[in-house]
Amino acid sequence: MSTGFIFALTGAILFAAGVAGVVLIGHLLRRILAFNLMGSGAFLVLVGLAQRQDVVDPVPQAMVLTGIVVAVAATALALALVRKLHALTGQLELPDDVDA
Amino acid sequence: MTTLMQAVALFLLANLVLALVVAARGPTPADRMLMALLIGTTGTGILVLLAQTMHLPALVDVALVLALLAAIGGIAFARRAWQDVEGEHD
Amino acid sequence: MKRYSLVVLVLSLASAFVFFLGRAMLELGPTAIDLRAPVAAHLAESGVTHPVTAVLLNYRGYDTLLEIAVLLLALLAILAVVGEAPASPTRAAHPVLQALGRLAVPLMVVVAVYLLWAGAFRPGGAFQAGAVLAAAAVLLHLVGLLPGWSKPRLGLRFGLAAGFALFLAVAAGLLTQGSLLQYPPAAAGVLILLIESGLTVSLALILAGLFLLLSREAEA
Amino acid sequence: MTFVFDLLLALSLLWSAWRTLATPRLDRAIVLFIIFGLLMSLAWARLAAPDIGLAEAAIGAGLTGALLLDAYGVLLRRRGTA
Amino acid sequence: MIEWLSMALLLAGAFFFFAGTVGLLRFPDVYSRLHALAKADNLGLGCALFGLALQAESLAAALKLLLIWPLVMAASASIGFAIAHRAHRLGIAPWRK
Amino acid sequence: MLEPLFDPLVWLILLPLAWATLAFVLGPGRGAWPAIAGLATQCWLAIELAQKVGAGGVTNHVVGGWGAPLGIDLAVDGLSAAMLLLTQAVALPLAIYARSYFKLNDPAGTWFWPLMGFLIAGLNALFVSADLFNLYVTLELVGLAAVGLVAAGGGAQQVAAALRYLFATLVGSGAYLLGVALIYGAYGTVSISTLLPLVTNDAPRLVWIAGGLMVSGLMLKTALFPFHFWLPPAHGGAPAPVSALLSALVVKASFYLILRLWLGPLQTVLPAFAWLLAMLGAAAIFWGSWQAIRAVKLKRLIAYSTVAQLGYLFLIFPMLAAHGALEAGVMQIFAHGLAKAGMFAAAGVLIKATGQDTVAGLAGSVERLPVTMFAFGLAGMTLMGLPPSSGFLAKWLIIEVALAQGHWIIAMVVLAGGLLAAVYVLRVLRQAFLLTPASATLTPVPRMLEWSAFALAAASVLLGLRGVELMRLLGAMA
Amino acid sequence: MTSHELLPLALLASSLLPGLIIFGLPEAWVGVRTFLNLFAAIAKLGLVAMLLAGVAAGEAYGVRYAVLPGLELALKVDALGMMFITLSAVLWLFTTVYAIGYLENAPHRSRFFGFFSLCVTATMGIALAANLFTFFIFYELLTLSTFPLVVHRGTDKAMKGGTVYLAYTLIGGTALLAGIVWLHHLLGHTEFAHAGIAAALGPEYAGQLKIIFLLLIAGVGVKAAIVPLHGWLPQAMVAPAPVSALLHAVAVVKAGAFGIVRIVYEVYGAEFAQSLNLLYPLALFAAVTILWGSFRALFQNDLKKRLAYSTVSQVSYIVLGVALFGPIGTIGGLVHIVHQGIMKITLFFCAGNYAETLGIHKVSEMDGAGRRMPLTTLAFSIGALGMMGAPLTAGAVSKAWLIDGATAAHMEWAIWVLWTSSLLNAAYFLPILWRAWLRPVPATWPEEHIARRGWRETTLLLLLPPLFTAAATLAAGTFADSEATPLAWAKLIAEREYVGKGAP
Repeated sequence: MSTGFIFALTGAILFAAGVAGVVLIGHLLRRILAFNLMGSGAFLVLVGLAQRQDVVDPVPQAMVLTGIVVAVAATALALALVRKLHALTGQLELPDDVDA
Repeated sequence: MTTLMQAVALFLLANLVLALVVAARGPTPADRMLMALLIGTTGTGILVLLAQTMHLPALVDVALVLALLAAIGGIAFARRAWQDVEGEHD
Repeated sequence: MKRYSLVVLVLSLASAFVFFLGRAMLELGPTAIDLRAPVAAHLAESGVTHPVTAVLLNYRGYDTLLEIAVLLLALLAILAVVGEAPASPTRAAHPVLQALGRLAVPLMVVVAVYLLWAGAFRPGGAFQAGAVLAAAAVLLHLVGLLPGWSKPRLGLRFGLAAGFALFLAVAAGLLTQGSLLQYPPAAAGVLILLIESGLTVSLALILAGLFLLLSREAEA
Repeated sequence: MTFVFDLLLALSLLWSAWRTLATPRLDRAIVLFIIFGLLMSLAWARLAAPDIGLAEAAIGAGLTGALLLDAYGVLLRRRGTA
Repeated sequence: MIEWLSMALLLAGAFFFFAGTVGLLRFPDVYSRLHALAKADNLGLGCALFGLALQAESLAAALKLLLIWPLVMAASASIGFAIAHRAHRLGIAPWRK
Repeated sequence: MLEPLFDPLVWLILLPLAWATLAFVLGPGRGAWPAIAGLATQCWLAIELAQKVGAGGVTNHVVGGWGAPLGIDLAVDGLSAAMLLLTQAVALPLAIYARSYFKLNDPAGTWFWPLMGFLIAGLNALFVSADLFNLYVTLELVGLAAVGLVAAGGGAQQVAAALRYLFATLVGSGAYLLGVALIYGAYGTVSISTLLPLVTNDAPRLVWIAGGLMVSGLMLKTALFPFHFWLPPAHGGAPAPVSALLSALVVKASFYLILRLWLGPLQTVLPAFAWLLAMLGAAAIFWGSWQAIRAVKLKRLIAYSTVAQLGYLFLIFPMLAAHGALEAGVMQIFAHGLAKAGMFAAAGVLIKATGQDTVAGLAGSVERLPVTMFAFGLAGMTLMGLPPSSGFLAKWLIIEVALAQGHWIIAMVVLAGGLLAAVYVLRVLRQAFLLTPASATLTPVPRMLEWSAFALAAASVLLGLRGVELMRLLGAMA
Repeated sequence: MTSHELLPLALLASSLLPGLIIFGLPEAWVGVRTFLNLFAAIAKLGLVAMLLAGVAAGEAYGVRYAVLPGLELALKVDALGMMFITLSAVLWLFTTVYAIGYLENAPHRSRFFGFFSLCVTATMGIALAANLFTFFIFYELLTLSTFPLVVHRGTDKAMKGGTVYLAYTLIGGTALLAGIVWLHHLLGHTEFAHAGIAAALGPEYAGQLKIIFLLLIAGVGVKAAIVPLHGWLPQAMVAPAPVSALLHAVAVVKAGAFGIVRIVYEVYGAEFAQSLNLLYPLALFAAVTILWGSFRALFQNDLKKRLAYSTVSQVSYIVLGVALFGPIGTIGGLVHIVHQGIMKITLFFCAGNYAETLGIHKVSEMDGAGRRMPLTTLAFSIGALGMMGAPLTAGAVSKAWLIDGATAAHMEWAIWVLWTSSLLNAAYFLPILWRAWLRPVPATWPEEHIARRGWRETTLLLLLPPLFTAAATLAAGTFADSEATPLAWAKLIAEREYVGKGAP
C-alpha cells in the first residue's frame, strides 16, 4: 500500500466521520469541527487518490490549497453565526424550527 | 543514515501518539494545551527529519511556520480560552 | 431511544460507505489523463518554476480568482452578521508576552516575505505568506498590541479589496491577449508576482479580519 | 519503515478526529482539533505536498485554532456572567 | 565523524523528546509539567536540529534549520510564562510534597 | 484581436464581481446604483450571448489560453444561456425592488449590495463553467453569499436559519467535492469536455460512488425532499428581496448542476438514480404543498411552495433521454423563478405595509394594495400552472412527455400538484378578499416596490406566450 | 395583419383593454368608468355585427400564434362561435347597464367592472377558440376572472361560495387539461374541425378515446353543472345579482355547455362519438340533471337559489339536444343556448330588482310584489313562462325542437323527461307568480331601498334591462321562423356541422 492510498483511505473515513458528526451532533461548535474534519477528509482523498502511485501531482495540490481557503472562509462565517446566535439566545444548539 | 532518521522520525511520531493520548485525557485544560504544544514541537522535529529523508527541503519551511505559529495557539489559549468558570483544575 | 437508533443508522451507513469506497478505490487502474506532463511542458511559459504555483496562478488561475472572492465574501458576510459594535478597549498583556510579540512579529513578516518570494520556484506563495502575516496580526492582537475592528473604514476596506480588485483587473486586462487570464509568457512572471504581492496584503488583512472582527467582544 | 510511519500517522489522525467528535468536553475537543490540524500537516508532508503543509500549518494551527479558542472563551465567559 | 556526531545528536534529541513526554505524563502539577515541556522543546528539538544541520547541503539550509531553534525556545518560554501566569491568576497552587 | 475583450460570457462574471467589490469599498448601505447599472448591462450581455448561442450553437471561452484539461474552459450552450438570461432577468427587478426595500441604515441592507454581487457572479460563473472543480468553487461562492444574505442583520431566528442553511450547503458542497476528488482519482481530469468520452458504461465502481455523492450533495443544496428541512426557515426568514433571490435562483443553480452532470460527463452513471429522484420529487410536491397549506406565516407558505415546486424539476429525470423533458424542466425553472421572485417581492410589500407576516393578517389587503395582490395572484397563477402562464406550459410539457413515455403516474402527480398549489395560493387570495381589514393602520410603501413585484409576476405569466424563443434557445445544445 | 386576422383580436381587445384601464381608475371617476363600459359594450356589438355579416357570407376569420413548437393559440370565427359571441355581447351590454344601476353606491366598483370585462373577454375567447388548447386557456381564465366577482362582497359566506366554486372548477379544469394533453399526445394537435378529428385514430385507440371523452366532458361538465358536478352553482349565488345574471345565464354555464358542443361535434364528431357509444350515456346524464335540478328547485325558498337550480336543469337541455344524435336535436340544443340565456338573465335581473328595491330575497317574501313592482314582475312572468315552455315564448321553440329531435333519434324516454321537467318548472315558478300577483301587499317590505317614483317602481337602469330581455324572449318565440333569429342561425350551424348529411 502506497502512502497516497493510505491517506486516501484515511480521508474517506474522515469524511464519513465528519458527515456523521454534522448530522448527529447538535452542539454547533462541534458541528463546525466535524465539518472541518469532513473537508480535510475530502482533501486527503483528492491528493491521496491522485498520488496513489506515489508520484507527485501538482494539480490536486493546487486544488486543495483553494479548498482550504474556502474551508477557512466557511469556518469563520460559521463561527460568526454561532457567536451571534449565542449572543442573542444563549444557546449553542439550533432551536426548533417553528412557524409561528 | 536515512534509515536512522526514519527510525527517529517514527520514534518521535510514537512519542507524539503517546502525548496525544494524554492530551485526550489530560486532567486540566492547561495540560491538554501543554500537550498540544509538545505535539507541535515534536511535529516540527518530525518535519525537519522528513525534509531530509524525503529530499524535500521545503518541509523545513513548513517546520519553520509551524514553530512560529504554534505560539499563537498557546497564547490564544492562555489569554482567551482558559477560564475559571467551570472549576475544572486540580 | 429514537436518538440511539439514529446514531446506529448513521454510523452503519458511514461504515458501509467507507467500506464500498475503499474497495472501489482499490480497484482503480491508471488514469486516462496525466496532467503532470502538460504541467511540466508549459512550465517555461507559465512565468514560474514551481508547478503548484503555476497551476494555482496560471493554469487554474481562474479558480484562484474565485477563491479570493469567496474569502472576501466570507469577511463581508461576517461583517453583515455581526454588525457594528464598538471595539472594546484592548487590555495589554504581561510585558513578557508583549516582548514575545515584538520579537516574533518582525520574524513572521520576514518569513512571509520569504514565502511570497519563494512561491515562484518552490513551495510558498501569496496564500501562505498572507496566512503568516495574518497570524502575526492575530498574535499582536492577543498580546494586546493591536485593537479589534469595530468596523472597517474606507482605507481598510480598500486594502481588503485591493488584492482581489488587482487580480480582477489583471484578469480582465489580459482579455486583450485572447482570453481571460491569458498571460503573455514574457510578462507572466512579473504579472504573477504583482498579483501575488497584492493578494498577500489583502489575504493577510482578510484572514486577520476574520479574527479581529470576531474577537472584539471577547475582552468585554 | 515509511509504511509503519504512514500507518501510525493515519491512525493517529483518525483517533484524534474520533476523539474530537466524541469527547464530552468542548475545550478538549478544540485542543484535539488543533492537534488534528498539526497531524494533517505531517500527512501533507508525507504526501510530498509542502505547499498544503504550509497552508495547513498556518491556518490549522494558527488561525482556526485561535478562532476556535477565542470563541470558546467567549462562550464560557457569557455563561459565567449569565 | 560528522555522520556519527549527527547521529548521536539525533538520538539524544529523540531521548529528550521522550523524556519530555514522560515528564508531562508523570509530573504532578501544571508548573512542573511546564518544566518538562521546556525540556523537550529546547533540548530535544535543539539536538535534532543540530544533528540535521550538520548534514545540510548548504550553509543557508543549515542556518534556516538553526533559526527554528531560538524561535521554538522563545515561543515555549513565553507560552510557558503565559500559562503559568494564568494558572497563578486562577489560583492554582504549586504542588508541594 | 479585440473581439475577446468584449466576450459577453466573461463579462457576465467579471462585471458583478467588479460592482460587488466597488459596493464593498463604497461602504455600508451603498452601491445600489452600481449594482443596478451593472445588472442592466448584464441583462443586455445575457441577451447578446443568448442570441450568439442561438445563432451558432455552443460558445467557448478558454481561460488562460491553455484549454482543457490543463486549464479551465467556460462553455455556454442553450441551457446555460437560458439560465444566465433568467438570472439577470430576475436579478435586475429585484435589485430595483431592494433599493426601495432597504432604505439607508436598514441593518439587513448594510452589506446587501456586495453580497448580492458576489451571489450573482457566483451564479453566472456556475452556469458557464465546464470544469468540475471550478464548479465547486462557484458553488461555495453562491452558498456563502446566500448564507450571508439570509443572516444579515437578523434576529435569533434568522441567524439560526442561516446556520441551518450553512451546514446544509457546506455538507452538500463537501459531498460534491469528494465526488470530484474521486473523479479526478479515476480519470486524472476534472474537465467536463475531457471526461465526456472517458466515462463509459463500464466505468469503475468509484465513478458510481462519485456520481452518487455529487448528486446527493446537490440534492441537499437544492432542498429536494427529504433534504428540504433547511429551506423554509432560510427562505421564510430572510428579508423579502433575499428570499426572492434564493428561491428564484440559488436553489436552481444546484439543480442546474445535476442536470449538467446528467446530460454531460456522468450520463452513463446517473440515470440509475432517475426514479429515486422522481419519487423524491413527487414526495416533495405533496409534502411541500401540504406544509404550505398549513403554514401560519405568509413567507413560510411561499417557502414551502418552493419545496413543492422544486419537486416538479426532479420529475423529469426518468424521461430525460426523451425529447422535451429538458425543455419542460427549463420552462419550470423559468416559471418558478419569475413567479416566486414576484411572489416573495409581493409578500415583502404586504409585510412591510401591514406590519405583520401571517396569512391571517392579510385580510382586506386586496382593497388597500391592489397592485401587490394582483401581482401575488398572477404569480400564484403561474405556480398553479394555470394558462396562459409559463407554469402552465411547463406543466403541459411535463405531462406530454410523461404520456409519450407512458409514465402516466408522473402526469397524475403533476396534475395533483397543480390542485394542491391552488389550495395554498387561494388560501392567501381568499384572505385578501375578505372585507374586514386585520390591522387598522397601513404603512405606506414606495410605489417602486409594488410595481417591481408586479413586473416579475407579470413576466412569469407573459413568458407563457413566448415559449417558442426559449425552446429555440434550448435547441442550441452541445 | 389582415382585417381577417385583426377582427377576432379586436373582439377580444374590445373588452380586455377597457377592463385593464378600469382597474386603474380611481373609485370616484364614475363618469369615465360608465362611459368606458358602455363604449366597450357598444363597440363590441359593432364588431359582432361585422363578423356576423361576414360569417353568414362564408368569410373565414382567424389568427394563430405559436406558444411552443407544435402548440398554437388559435382563434377562428365560425357560425357556432358567433352564436355564443352574439349572445354574450348583447347580454353584456344589458348587464353592464344593469350593473351600473345595481352598484350605484357600492364600494370597489373599479375592481368589479375590471374583472367583469375580463370575464367577458374570456367568454369571447372560449367562443373564438379554434382548438382545445386555446379553449382551455380561456376556460381557465374565465374561472380566474369570475372568482373575484363571486367573492366580491368579501363576507364569510361569499368566501365560502367562492371557495366551493373554485374547488369545483379547478378540479374540473385539471380533468380537462389531462384529457387535452392526452389527446394532443395522440393526435399531435387539437384543432376543432367539422365532423371531428378523433376519428383519424384507428380503432385500437377506442379505449383511450373513451377515457379522454370522459375527462373532457367531466372538465366542461363542471361549468355546465351536470349532476353530480353541479354543487358549486347554488353556492355561487352569493355573488351580486349582475354577476349571477351574466355568469349563470351566459358566461360560465354556457361556456361549459358550449364546450360540450365543441367536443362532441368538432373534436369527436357526432357520428364517431355515436359509434363509440358515448352519446347515449351523455344523454342519460343530461336527463338526470334536468330532473334533479327541477326537483331541487321546488324546495328552495331563496329566490336566487331556486333560479340557480332551475339553471342546472335548463342547461342540460342543451346537453340533451347535443347528445340526441341527429340534426334536429342539435338545433334544439343550440337554440336553447340563446333562449335559455335571455330568459334566465331576465329572471336574475328581476330577482336582483326585488332584492335591491324591496330587500326581497326569499320566495316567501314575494307576496304582493307584483302590485308594488308590476313591470319587473311582468318581465319575471315572461321569463318564468318561457322556462316552462309556454307558447309564444322562446322556451317553447327550443322545447319543440328538442322533442322532435328525441322522436327522430328514437329516444322516446327523453320526451317524457322533457315533459316532466316542464311540469316541475311550472310547479316551482307558478307559486311565485301567484304570490307576486295575487297575494295582498304586506304592511312593510323587508328592506325598502328605493322608493317608487311615478311609473318607475325602481331606478331606470335596473328596470330597463329586464324589460328588454323579456321582450326579446317573446320576440324569439313569436318570430322564430323568420330570418335572423337564433333559430335560423342554429339551423345554419347544424347544416355546417352535419355537412353532407342532409340538413332538414
